[in-house]
Amino acid sequence: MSIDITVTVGGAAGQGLQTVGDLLARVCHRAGLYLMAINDFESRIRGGNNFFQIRISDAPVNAPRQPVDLLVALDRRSIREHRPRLSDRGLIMADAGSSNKGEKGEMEGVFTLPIRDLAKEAGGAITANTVAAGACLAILGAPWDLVRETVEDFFSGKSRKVIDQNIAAAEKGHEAGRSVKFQGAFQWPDGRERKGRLLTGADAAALGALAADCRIAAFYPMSPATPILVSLASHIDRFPLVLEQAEDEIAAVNMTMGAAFAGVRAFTATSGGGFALMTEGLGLAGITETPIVIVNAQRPGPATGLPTRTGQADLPFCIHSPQDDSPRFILAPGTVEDVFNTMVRAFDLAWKYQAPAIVLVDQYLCDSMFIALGEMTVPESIPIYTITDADMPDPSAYQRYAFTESGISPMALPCAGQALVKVCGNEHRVDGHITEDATLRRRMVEKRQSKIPAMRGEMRPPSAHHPDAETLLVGWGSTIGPLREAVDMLRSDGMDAGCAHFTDLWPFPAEAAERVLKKAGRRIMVEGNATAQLGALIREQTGIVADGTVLKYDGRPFFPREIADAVLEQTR
Amino acid sequence: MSIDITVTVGGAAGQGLQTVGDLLARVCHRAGLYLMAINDFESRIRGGNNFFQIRISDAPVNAPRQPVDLLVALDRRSIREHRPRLSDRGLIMADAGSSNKGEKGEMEGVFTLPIRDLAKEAGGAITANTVAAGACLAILGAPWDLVRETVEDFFSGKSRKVIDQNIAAAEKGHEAGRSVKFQGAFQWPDGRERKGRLLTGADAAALGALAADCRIAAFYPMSPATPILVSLASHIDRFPLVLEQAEDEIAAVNMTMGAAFAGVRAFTATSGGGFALMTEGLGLAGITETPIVIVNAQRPGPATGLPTRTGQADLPFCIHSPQDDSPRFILAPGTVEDVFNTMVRAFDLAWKYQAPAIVLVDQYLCDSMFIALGEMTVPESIPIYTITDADMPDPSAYQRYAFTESGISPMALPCAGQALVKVCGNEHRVDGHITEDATLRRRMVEKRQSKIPAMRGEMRPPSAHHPDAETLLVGWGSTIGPLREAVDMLRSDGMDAGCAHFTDLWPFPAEAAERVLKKAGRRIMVEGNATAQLGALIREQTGIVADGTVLKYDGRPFFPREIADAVLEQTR
Amino acid sequence: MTDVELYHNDYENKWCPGCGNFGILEAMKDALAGLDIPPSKALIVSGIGQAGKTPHFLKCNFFHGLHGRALPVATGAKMANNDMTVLVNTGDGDCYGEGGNHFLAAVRRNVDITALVHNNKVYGLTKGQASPTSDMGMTTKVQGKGVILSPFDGPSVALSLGAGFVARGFAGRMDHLSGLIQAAIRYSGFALIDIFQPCVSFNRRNTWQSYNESVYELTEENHDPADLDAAFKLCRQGDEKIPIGIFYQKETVSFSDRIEVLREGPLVSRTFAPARVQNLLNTY
Amino acid sequence: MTDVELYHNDYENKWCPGCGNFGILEAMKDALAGLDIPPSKALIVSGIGQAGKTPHFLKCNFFHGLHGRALPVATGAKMANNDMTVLVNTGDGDCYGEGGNHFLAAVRRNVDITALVHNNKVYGLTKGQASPTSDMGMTTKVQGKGVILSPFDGPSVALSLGAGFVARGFAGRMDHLSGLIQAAIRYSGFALIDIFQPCVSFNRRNTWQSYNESVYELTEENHDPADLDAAFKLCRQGDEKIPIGIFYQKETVSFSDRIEVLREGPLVSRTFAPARVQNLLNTY
Ligand SMILES: Cc1ncc(C[n+]2csc(CCOP(=O)(O)OP(=O)(O)O)c2C)c(N)n1
Ligand SMILES: Cc1ncc(C[n+]2csc(CCOP(=O)(O)OP(=O)(O)O)c2C)c(N)n1
Ligand code: SF4
Ligand code: SF4
Ligand SMILES: [Mg+2]
Ligand SMILES: [Mg+2]
Repeated sequence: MSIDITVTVGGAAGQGLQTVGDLLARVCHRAGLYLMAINDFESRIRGGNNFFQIRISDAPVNAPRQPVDLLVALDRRSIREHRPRLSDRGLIMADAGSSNKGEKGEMEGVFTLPIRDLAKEAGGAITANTVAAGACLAILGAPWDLVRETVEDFFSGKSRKVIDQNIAAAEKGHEAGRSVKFQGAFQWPDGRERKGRLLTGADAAALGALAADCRIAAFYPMSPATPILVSLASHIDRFPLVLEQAEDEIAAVNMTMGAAFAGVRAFTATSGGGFALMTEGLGLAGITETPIVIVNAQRPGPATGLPTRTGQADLPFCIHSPQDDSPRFILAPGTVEDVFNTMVRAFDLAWKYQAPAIVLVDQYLCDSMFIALGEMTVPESIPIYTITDADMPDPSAYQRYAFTESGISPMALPCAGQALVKVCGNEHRVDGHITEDATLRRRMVEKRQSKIPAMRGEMRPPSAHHPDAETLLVGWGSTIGPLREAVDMLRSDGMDAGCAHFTDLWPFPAEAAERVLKKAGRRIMVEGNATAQLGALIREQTGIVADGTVLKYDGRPFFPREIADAVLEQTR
Repeated sequence: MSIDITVTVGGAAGQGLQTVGDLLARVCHRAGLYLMAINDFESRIRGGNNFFQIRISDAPVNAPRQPVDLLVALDRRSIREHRPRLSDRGLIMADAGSSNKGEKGEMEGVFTLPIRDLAKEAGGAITANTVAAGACLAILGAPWDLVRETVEDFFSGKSRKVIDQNIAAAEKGHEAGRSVKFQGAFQWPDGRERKGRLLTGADAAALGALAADCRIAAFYPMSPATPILVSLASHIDRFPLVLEQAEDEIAAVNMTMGAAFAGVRAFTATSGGGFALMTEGLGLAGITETPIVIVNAQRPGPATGLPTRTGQADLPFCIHSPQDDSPRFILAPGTVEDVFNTMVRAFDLAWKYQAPAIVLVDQYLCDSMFIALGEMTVPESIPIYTITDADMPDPSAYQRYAFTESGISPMALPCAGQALVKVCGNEHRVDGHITEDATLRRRMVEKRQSKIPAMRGEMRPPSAHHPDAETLLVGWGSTIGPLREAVDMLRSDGMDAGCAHFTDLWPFPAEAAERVLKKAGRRIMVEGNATAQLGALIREQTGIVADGTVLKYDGRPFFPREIADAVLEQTR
Repeated sequence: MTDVELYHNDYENKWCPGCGNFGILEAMKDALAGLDIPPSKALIVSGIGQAGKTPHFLKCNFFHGLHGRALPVATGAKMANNDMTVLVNTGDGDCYGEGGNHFLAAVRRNVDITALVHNNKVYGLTKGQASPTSDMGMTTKVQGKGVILSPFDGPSVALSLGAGFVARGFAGRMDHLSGLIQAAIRYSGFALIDIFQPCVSFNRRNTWQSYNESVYELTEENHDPADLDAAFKLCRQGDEKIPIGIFYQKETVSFSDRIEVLREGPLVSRTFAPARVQNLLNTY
Repeated sequence: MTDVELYHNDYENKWCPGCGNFGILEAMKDALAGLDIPPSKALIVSGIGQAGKTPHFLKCNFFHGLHGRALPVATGAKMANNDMTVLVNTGDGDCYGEGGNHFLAAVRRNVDITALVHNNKVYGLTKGQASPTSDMGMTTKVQGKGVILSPFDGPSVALSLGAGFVARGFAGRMDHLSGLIQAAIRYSGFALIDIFQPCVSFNRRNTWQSYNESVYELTEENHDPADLDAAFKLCRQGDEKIPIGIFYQKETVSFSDRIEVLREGPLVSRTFAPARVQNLLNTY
């Protein structure tokens, strides 16, 4: 890795940080560089202080770094917020327009460019973010034609006037930026060979749903799940797809169930509080054996918590809600590729086993941009797990909940033939009618539970990086990038470290977990919650007690260095 | 124990089984006998087949028995349903009116009385249940004046005419019943010294709430929680009490929170599916530190499940919902005394620690009648856990979430003085305003979590019966009666058995549990669910793995004999 | 016309003898038969309550879901397959209490569903608590002092939300009710029939007798269903004279018809196009 | 009259410059000052959304709860202490979307609460999705083809539920709005003010300009607030002429006044009587 630059663009909400960020990422991607970028924003629409932080490299990067090499400050507060994180070679660039106000000494060492003035020249104050992007890219050494192409592309949906204004803005910024000397500037590759795909976790989830032949998404807006729906909505014209904003989350999950019952792959996406409202429905999917997929995009709670931040604290909630026991899948992908492939798997597993599947992501994964290098496999066809009249000796004798060895009853669709499909959220007989009989109840519970061994058989073991290491960091979900990089850091610090990462969490693959975890001399849980939720689950399921924990619950993502440092401290 | 008789009264919904049951129980209670009685009914208002089963003894009894000594069949189906359970000395008594219909041989050995005809003579078909009660009591040997007194008392709220008709009906029944020879008839005590109090778990919960100075109950009807509200409603005239039926469970829990925030002790009661809808609110109580009490009366699920049956399968759900972690108490009383005292404790703990408290009961406990012999302590006064302006150096500087060593911030009430009380379900500053600051977030999580050690300190260890036994049955909640009797059976079968029973479940008293459980050579979980939920919790919290399980999930209560038999089988 | 017997089901009926629900059940069968919709072509979605049990008592496809949540399930099912005839059986508590928010949305969404609200003005299955439609002053075991909330009137609220088909029926007028159900099924869009249904076990106020004495049928002479103001007024008539019939009807474009992609056929019948997904993926 | 400055709070305001919420905030302060209700005597309950943030921006007691759930919290608080003046700040999504069921119940329950619905016809805080009040056809990032549900009108629905105080305000008429809020607070019972509030960030249809051009104030001359039919019609007027003012007002008995035990004083001030509990216990 000869290039590893972190650029932070800070400003108030409403200053167009997203555009600056998108442009930077696209230029890097187009140039054939690697990158990953996080979005850190407050729960407000204007003002406050947000930032976009991109890490650019010539080798794959899958986690953010804390030290900032180049800070592009669109407002004064960003200088105050981020200066402490500036690296040795760090540079601050700000708008000259804002240089006269603020505390004394604040502008010390800050390089100013007349961003707003240049924007006005280019076609209006609104293009200030494009000026900033142009300047920033010039400071990094990006060639103008690459920037120009990207800007042209990025605004291609807009009018010619808007495109031209933005090109002019980028050019003015670029010209101005070229005068800035920055130690971190580097030689940009000429090849223009894009490495992998550039997308957010939210994009990956939306694409995964489409690859799974999902045709209905019912949802109620909630950060950080909304971007998945926004991404999906942008593709609506190309697919037989209905996206419906429900009146609340209860409706969303029940609509999803109605759709699945009627034979269409459907999902809903929400976050913790919305998921809480869906839990009764989750139980209905359990007892009616209806294949729904729920994406729970985690954020810190409880209640409203930190609505635009990240966390991983809903694991036991997803396992154990609602009342009584019922089988379900819980999958927590770690990378964007994993998100995509997991969505495809979640639908497949849900339909194969007629059980709900929960995909656990989080704000970090949904809102961050990554380069996906791994396989994202679009299935050639969708297995058909339902039957029709033709598959039945006597359609009029069809029984939705027939007892079978696998516990899975053949599923027919309503109004698809002569077979009547009867589904009921009370305990039911094999024909779907209510029963109060004790024996039948027991058998129905056992029928549902009997799917679990096969469901567990579908669960993949934790993936490991240096699996034979003495010290094993253990995590799940979105932390895989930071975990692996922390391991590399620890190893270069001389520690025999490795990590195990779980995507498949329920039914818990206890044996596989035990095999991987037992080998290590020391196990340290690394989780985005305050109580080491996976640690508790591992103890419950395997008896293995973790030897330490690195827990983060301030709403911010993990940085590899902070994991490594915490591990070093604990193992000293 | 020289008397131990089980009487089952079976019939269709709408035949007034409840009245027969109430009369039988009251007569026994008035006579100074011990008893316990279960109610088994379908989710319908007329028809079907229900039964009331009372166990009468001259020594305390706290669990139902399966063999039926006297079956009073108000319909033909009851004969079919219960005949297989008839004991050796068993007798079936039925209405002569129903003897001409039905399958061949069905009436064999059935003693018939002209119940309906007698009722008509007494004043109307509607008094048939009173006739049946009179007859049944006569068969058992109960003296007429005792029955008369009780009937008079029972109907005392009604018009003189109704009272007299029912006395006449009881008398006719009693006269007819005296002609029946029943081996189980016994000498009734003369003393008329009532043993303890006669009440259901629902009554106990309602009385406990009143003893805790609860003044608001907001609820949405749901079996088996509704009887708690019905019981409470019957006392409304004597107390400063508002009972409000909410539009749904979400409203119920939020009203409860509003009431508690404004300074009034309040609770809500529901069952699984309703609790699921309350979980987002539970989280709000967690982050806002609002002292609410929620009674979750369990029934088999998921979804609608078996709405009028019993189960114990919501433990991990209550521990782990909703999103993210937040402290709460979970208490699962075992006896009616325990229900009463636990309600008082739940309110006290909630207010002392400013955290929600969940009381877990179930249909068996709510709908069964017991004789309470233990203490039911009405507190002499209610501790005041809130502060007023007078307690503050400067009311205008009041901060609802001030950091303290205990994690508990002084709680003032809105509009009670100059101090402004600001409460927020987003992460907040000490003054209650929203924050997005990472450090403050961390500190607030830690503040809330820091209450846990003291909360755990309030938790009582499991109670034990023969604590030093080699084989320890382990249970929680309503099973304590059956557990203890099963232990006695096992011991008289020669097994060195004992049991440990948990009322206090969260924060889990891990050390105390370990102390009690470690001593035994073998531990068998006895639970009303399919997955041994407490067993999993014990493993997670202490590492102790149970050696066996006796699980029941058919919606019916545990019988001591079936526990004992299952244990014997497993340990053979 | 299909034979009504085709809808006969031998699953034991669990309602109380004399319950108004029997009239609704028969009217449903009659209406489906009259419209020649065989059991295999209809889907009935229901909530929890006595009303929610309805689909068990006739032969049909059904989804008997959660208390209050029938409408969203029906909406999802109809979105997936808009060739199905979808009916909803729901109680006054189910639809206007627990499910109130879905009722509001269903009217606004105008999905082509027929909603039959079994309005017995009480919570039947849970043993007689007040429902949103209970009369003020009605006492129950938990409303010992009587109901103090003003009653919810489904038709008024539906009208205020711009509903296109609003009717009231009475369980005691089977033929009339069957006619309403047929009109509702034929209507393209959300159709509400609020049905007065005596509960003989728990409601001593709104009885067979009281309804028999007070209901009268709307006719072309006494009401114009295109007149919104008149419809509002029908809702506000006192208990002495209770109009039954179609209060209001106007043409609307149903939910499905507003969604382009559904005009090409039901979603459930479409085919998966992996190449299209792959192409999209390749744009990233 | 209390000094408006007393309600000033130095917590940073987080709304967008130019947002209609500022007008509502100022009107609230003005109304409270006008009625001489000091910060320590008012409780403001709010939900989640831009509207829900309101109580942070003025000095008061507040409970800022969950999305959609402000009304039940306010109801519980008022039950506990009916001496408090309780106001609710809620958004169109909060009140008519997620919280729709509570809105229905609040009107029927008639608790003495003033509900201010900041109706910007969009989900502001979550970045511009359609709300229940959004105009048909409005496009957003998730409603790419435009809204296809017919809009929810709070005042109509409240009227259909028998509400006793229904008004509409506009964030751009601060004095007029302050007057409405004062009347609502003075009203004994549930008072709804649906307030048109421009969202400068996400709503390009319902703008300052469009409202300024179309709103007109109701006066004694042009409207009789006792006339229910007229009130219904005001709700149905098109976008060209938008009436603001009190649509409808009638005397009602509020929830608290219907409950005997509350007439003896707020529950929070009552004393515990252990002997009474013991006596009751002894009857078992
Ligand atoms: C979430 C939830 N809350 C409460 C219940 C209990 N419950 C079952 S039916 C019912 C009310 C039934 O009333 P209604 O909808 O009017 O139907 P009816 O029985 O009168 O036909 C209630 C409260 C439930 N099943 N689920
Ligand atoms: C249960 C739940 N679902 C969704 C959200 C996300 N959410 C927050 S505010 C909001 C909508 C805000 O719209 P509105 O009520 O109109 O308020 P505005 O911001 O426009 O003032 C939503 C959907 C949430 N916080 N909780
Ligand atoms: S309780 Fe009422 S509504 Fe339910 S079946 Fe009986 S009569 Fe009908
Ligand atoms: S997004 Fe709209 S409603 Fe929210 S503060 Fe900005 S202008 Fe106001
Ligand atoms: Mg009803
Ligand atoms: Mg809004």
